[in-house]
Amino acid sequence: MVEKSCLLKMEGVSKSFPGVKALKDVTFTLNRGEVHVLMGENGAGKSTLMKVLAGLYNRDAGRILLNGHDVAFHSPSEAIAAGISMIHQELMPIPHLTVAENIYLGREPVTFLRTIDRRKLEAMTRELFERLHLNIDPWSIMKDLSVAEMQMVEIAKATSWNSDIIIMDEPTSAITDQEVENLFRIIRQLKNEGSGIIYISHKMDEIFEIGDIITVFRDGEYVQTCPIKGLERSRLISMMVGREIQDIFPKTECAIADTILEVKDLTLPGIFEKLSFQLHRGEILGIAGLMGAGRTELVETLFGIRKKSEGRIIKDGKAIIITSPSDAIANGFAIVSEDRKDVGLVLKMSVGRNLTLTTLKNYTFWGQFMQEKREHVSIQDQIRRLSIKTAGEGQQVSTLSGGNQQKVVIGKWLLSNPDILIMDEPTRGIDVAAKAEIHKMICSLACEGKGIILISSELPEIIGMSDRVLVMHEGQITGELGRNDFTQECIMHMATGQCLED
Amino acid sequence: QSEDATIRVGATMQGMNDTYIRIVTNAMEERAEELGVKLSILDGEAKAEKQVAQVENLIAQDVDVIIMNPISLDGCAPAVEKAVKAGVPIFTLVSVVKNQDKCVTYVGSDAPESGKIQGEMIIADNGTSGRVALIQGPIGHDAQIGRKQGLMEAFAGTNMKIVVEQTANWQRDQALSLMENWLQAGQEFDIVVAQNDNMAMGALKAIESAGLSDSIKVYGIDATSDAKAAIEAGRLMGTVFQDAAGQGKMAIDVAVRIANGESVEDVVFIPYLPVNKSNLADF
Amino acid sequence: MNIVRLCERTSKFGIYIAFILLCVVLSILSPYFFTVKNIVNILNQVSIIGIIAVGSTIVLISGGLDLSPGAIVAVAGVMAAHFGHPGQYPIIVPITVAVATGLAFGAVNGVLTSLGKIPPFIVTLGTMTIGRGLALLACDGMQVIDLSERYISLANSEIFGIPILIILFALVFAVFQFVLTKMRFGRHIYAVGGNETASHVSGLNVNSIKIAVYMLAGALAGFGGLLLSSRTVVGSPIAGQGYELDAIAAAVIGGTSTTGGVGKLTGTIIGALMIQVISNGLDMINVPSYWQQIVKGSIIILAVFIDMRSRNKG
Amino acid sequence: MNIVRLCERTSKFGIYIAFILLCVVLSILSPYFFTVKNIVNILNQVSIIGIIAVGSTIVLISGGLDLSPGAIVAVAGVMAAHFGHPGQYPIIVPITVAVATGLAFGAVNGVLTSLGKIPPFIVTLGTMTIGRGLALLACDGMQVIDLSERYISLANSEIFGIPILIILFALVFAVFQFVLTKMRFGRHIYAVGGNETASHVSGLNVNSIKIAVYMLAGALAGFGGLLLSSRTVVGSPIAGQGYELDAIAAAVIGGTSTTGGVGKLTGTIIGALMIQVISNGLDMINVPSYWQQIVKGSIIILAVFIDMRSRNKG
Ligand SMILES: Nc1ncnc2c1ncn2[C@@H]1O[C@H](COP(=O)(O)OP(=O)(O)OP(=O)(O)O)[C@@H](O)[C@H]1O
Ligand SMILES: Nc1ncnc2c1ncn2[C@@H]1O[C@H](COP(=O)(O)OP(=O)(O)OP(=O)(O)O)[C@@H](O)[C@H]1O
Ligand SMILES: [Mg+2]
Ligand SMILES: [Mg+2]
Repeated sequence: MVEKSCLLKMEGVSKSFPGVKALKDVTFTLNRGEVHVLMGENGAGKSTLMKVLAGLYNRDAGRILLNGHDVAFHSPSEAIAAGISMIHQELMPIPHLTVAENIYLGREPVTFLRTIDRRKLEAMTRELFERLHLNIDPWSIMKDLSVAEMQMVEIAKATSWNSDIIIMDEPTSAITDQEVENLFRIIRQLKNEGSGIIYISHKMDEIFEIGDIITVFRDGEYVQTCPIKGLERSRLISMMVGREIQDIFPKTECAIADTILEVKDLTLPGIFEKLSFQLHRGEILGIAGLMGAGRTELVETLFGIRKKSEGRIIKDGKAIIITSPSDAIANGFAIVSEDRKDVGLVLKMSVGRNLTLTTLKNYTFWGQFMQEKREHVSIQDQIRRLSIKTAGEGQQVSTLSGGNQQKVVIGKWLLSNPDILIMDEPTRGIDVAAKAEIHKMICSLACEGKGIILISSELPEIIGMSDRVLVMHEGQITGELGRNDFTQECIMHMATGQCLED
Repeated sequence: QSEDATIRVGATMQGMNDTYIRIVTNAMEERAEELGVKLSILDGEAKAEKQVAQVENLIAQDVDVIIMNPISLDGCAPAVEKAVKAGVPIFTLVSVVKNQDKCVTYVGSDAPESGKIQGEMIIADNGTSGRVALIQGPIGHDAQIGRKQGLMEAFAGTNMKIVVEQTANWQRDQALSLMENWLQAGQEFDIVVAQNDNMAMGALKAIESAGLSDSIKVYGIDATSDAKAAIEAGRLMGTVFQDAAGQGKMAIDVAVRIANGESVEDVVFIPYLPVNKSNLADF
Repeated sequence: MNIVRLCERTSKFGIYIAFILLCVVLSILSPYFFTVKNIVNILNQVSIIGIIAVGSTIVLISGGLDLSPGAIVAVAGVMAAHFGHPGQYPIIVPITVAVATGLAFGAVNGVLTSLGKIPPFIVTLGTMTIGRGLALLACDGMQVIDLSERYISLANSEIFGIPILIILFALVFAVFQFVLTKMRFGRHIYAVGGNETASHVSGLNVNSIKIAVYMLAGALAGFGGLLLSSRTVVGSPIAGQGYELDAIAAAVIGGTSTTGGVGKLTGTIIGALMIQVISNGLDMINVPSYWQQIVKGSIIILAVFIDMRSRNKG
Repeated sequence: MNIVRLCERTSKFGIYIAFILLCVVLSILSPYFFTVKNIVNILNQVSIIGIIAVGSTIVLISGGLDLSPGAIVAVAGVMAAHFGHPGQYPIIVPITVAVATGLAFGAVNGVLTSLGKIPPFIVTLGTMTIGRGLALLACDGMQVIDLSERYISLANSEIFGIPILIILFALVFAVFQFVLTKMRFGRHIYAVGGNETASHVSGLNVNSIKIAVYMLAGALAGFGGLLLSSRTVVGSPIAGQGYELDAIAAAVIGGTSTTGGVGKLTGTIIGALMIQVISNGLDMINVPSYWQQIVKGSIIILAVFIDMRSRNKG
């Protein structure tokens, strides 16, 4: 183990945006060979501080000392040159370039002719992927990857710089336990090589597993720094939110009634074939699986986003036809999609406009003329209910923190008061307290007799919340488990396709 | 008091990126300077509605006389109405408007006349029968319509036949490509009539490159300097001279007479003249 | 520069500041510029392109692009003029013809871009080219003249001393401003332009919204063509040349994004006025025509620069 | 339609198929179309606009837009012609002048869009307007004639029986194809156009890349202006009108996206050839000029439609 010398010191850093003071005089220190966890509620200013460090934002005040020297980065390239690399909370793919080109952008190996050395580039990428146990073709086009794969590529990219400081801003929000394990292996390796890692996550288990020391922010202010060893979960939570939270998965049992939805022989060519399952009123149906299992495709097909080639959908005993999302919505479906940036939100619009987009008709007379007062009341309600941290309903949604953006997606679909609520990774990037709130809401919706489909890569969430779990593997449903049967091991087993043989 | 003594003349020209118009306005500016007239020349950018707007602007500025070089016979007519209504004398230059009777006068030549002179020159050179390729200005423009009309008038009753026609939008490169394509397609003709010299020079180049300069004769209109040089060299057969500088100078003289309350004849005619090798020295 | 500094402070209103500055400068340079007569003049002159720019703005907000309005102006003007000879048809006929022509073009634009999935640049470049051909065909290359008094009065009369064009422009602006800000359809236009996928998933019928937007823009261009033919008292196949670029420029100067989802009609009005004021003002202060183009280009860039600076700081 | 069906099957090559179809139809309609002489003719005619379109393509790929090349063609042509009179300067002088003019315009475009953060539509519309004014100013509205033999031969000679324009075009294409596909700089152009933020975050100097791209496009347009003035034997201030739209159209027909990140030079070549072949072919079969526009617009839309269909299926 390398000795713990001080790598980075940030003192009195402040940063404001129009209407918000995102950082107020915060302090942060990072030592070599240490994983320093940064925690805080959504909108606490974690990403902002990291962007200041990585040269994306200019700070308003404060000092940054890198290896004892005062630095100020005006662009990411300066930060990179100084040995700082970052995995951003929002994925940043360059869609039409290949995976290898994405990773080595700006430092492609060249031949003596100054052309890109494709062979070397491929070799470098393969070697990198091997370290991460990643199975992605270096020459596949970035846009064809799933969100999870893209996130893995970003992780690979950040580790490929051999930087002294690696910032990981929610690196595991879209990936499953298997990939997380790989990531942790790499992190330990980097630690041993003397790098310092700043790790941001809302997943408690991860923090306790990988973290050495933790700093907590609240409302843009520094709260406390302490070692992780010996820290109690409940104390950590109260440090973050200023109060105790009793139950992280507040599952309330409610009566499971008749079938609300029956899916028969649903087929999406090339991805999955003849999938059938049922959903009951009052039930939370979890769908588990590894990255690329086809869960997202399944629900997207159900919702009419993708064109099924075959299959029947029966709701309340009646066959319904869904060829587009508007059909699905008309039939009482709602979907909190996995990809909030591209599918969930209109980033250029305000928080308010996004919240009411699907339900706009409810705030009109004669179906067209807006009743803005009523709309305003609804929006304010929703902002309060989900405690969305915003400078006002007019704030552009792209300037919200990641977790708050996710809350807007959830809020938007909750407003539509659906019968069947599909949630694909609904709590991605949401802090512990808000997560508990949302879980409570899901439960109470179920108890009102709605049907809920919950996809999550966080097994504790699936286990904690579901009444029944379907496990998918490579486009097939490989198992179904009742609430009393599922354990982490069993689900993982089925997810890797092994239960089939058993 | 001295402000009042100065005559203020406003002019709207159909398009200042045209070489011909440029010569007219140069002459106008020169003459205005000589006579101490305060002249503002506006660019109509080949848009009738723009010229109407400019006349409105000139009226708003209380100029003494408005000179209009209209892009469109009909489209610019409302401008005249407006000037008349506001009591500002207006007259046309180089081209005319439909309600010409409401203008004080017209300085220039008769548009179809140039086409007619071109046609007559061709008949004089080649006799009364021949196959003609016609390269026109932008279809729908007054000059295109007028020049074609004059040409057809001259050709009436002869065996001159237009075998192929197309527009090259006054542009040299377009005429060049067009002629290349025609020759490539085996179009047969003896005479090329271009509605301006710019296009004639483009067509001529294609013909020369194809080695057909002996069998095809090219005619243009405007008498630009490179066209005259080409006539000198025996490459271009003829063009039509319009006294651009004379028109510009005359326009200012007429404007001054109007401003001083003198009477002016209805038309101040500056004739077109055919130009070929024989009389080239006069131009 | 001190002026730039001043503007930076007055955030969000950059383009208004730039516009006011421009007017102040022109007023100083020409005593005729800031007179009631000239202001009415400018408003009258900006009306037709302004009406068309309203259409271009909603197309841009919806994430599209429309290069066809100039050609629609020509076709609609010629078609309407055919029905506008004295003593032939009631005035409603040419009006209907013009608007219907515009609607038809818009429908083609909308269907080909949305259902046909052809890039709007190609579709509207195509319909622009086709439209120019059709305009010539519809009148055999000759201008359509001999229009009825009633037809001519469409763009040339006054109501309570205010030129009718200004009133029509104000009406069009008011209606579309209402649609964009107060109606569900308007909200949908922003959503579709901001993120098509998200709008689709949110249950919007993206294709019909796009088609409707192109049709509205077409109708406005057709109406503009009618007015232009009335104003110039001729149905001309070469009318409206370059209007598409002017209309887009007005929108973009006014802050509308070329990538969709962002834009305001008030901005477009300022943008259109800016363009008109520049050309009116430069004519007034007698800038030589070559210099006019140079000055015009520079002012537009400078105005948007001031606007951008003020927004980034704001 | 059966033709469309056929094309659908041949995925990814839609635009090539459309192009070949067009050629087949024209060959049937005119016996002169598919001859070596005419093919050379077409290639010769397409060369200048093709060279300019290469520039427009890289600008589009980088996420920009360039409306100024037409004006650059005019300014560069006039400027170069001033130095191209017989017995005055060595030929390298006008060449340098033309390219430098283009570079200067490109630098202004690049700096204002990247550092100034002004939308490219506004910047290049502005420089287009300024450029047109400068071109007129540079020659006082008169064409620059009397060019040296050497100057004229720049675009009019042949090498091994092949017109020099074709060779120059091939060279430009080859160089830029190499840059785009094989060199780091080329890949960075795609990256910046595909996702500017991501490129910035990855440490690319987005601004310099954009400036370089605009400068290259400007240089190509300037070079094109030189060649056009040589081909037409005159430096004309009104040359190159509408070239900007043709160049963008060539790129977009060839599959380049107007929103950046996507595009291929081979596509642009096909796009430019398509436009040229249409007008050559229509001239050959002597389609009346009104109909030419209608047919031209329709073919372009149809070709891209076929292309899109085949890609979506593929
Ligand atoms: N570009 C911006 N413009 C305006 N406000 C911004 C901008 N970026 C961030 N903010 C605001 O700054 C605050 C801090 O945001 P930040 O993204 O740092 O939160 P975070 O701690 O990373 O939260 P999360 O856990 O949700 O990712 C938020 O209130 C956010 O709305
Ligand atoms: N646009 C696309 N084009 C081609 N293949 C795709 C595309 N999107 C997804 N896939 C493939 O479909 C499969 C399922 O992908 P996806 O990751 O969405 O499934 P998932 O079970 O929802 O996993 P995750 O946990 O990552 O959400 C993967 O093999 C993926 O590579
Ligand atoms: Mg964050
Ligand atoms: Mg998924």
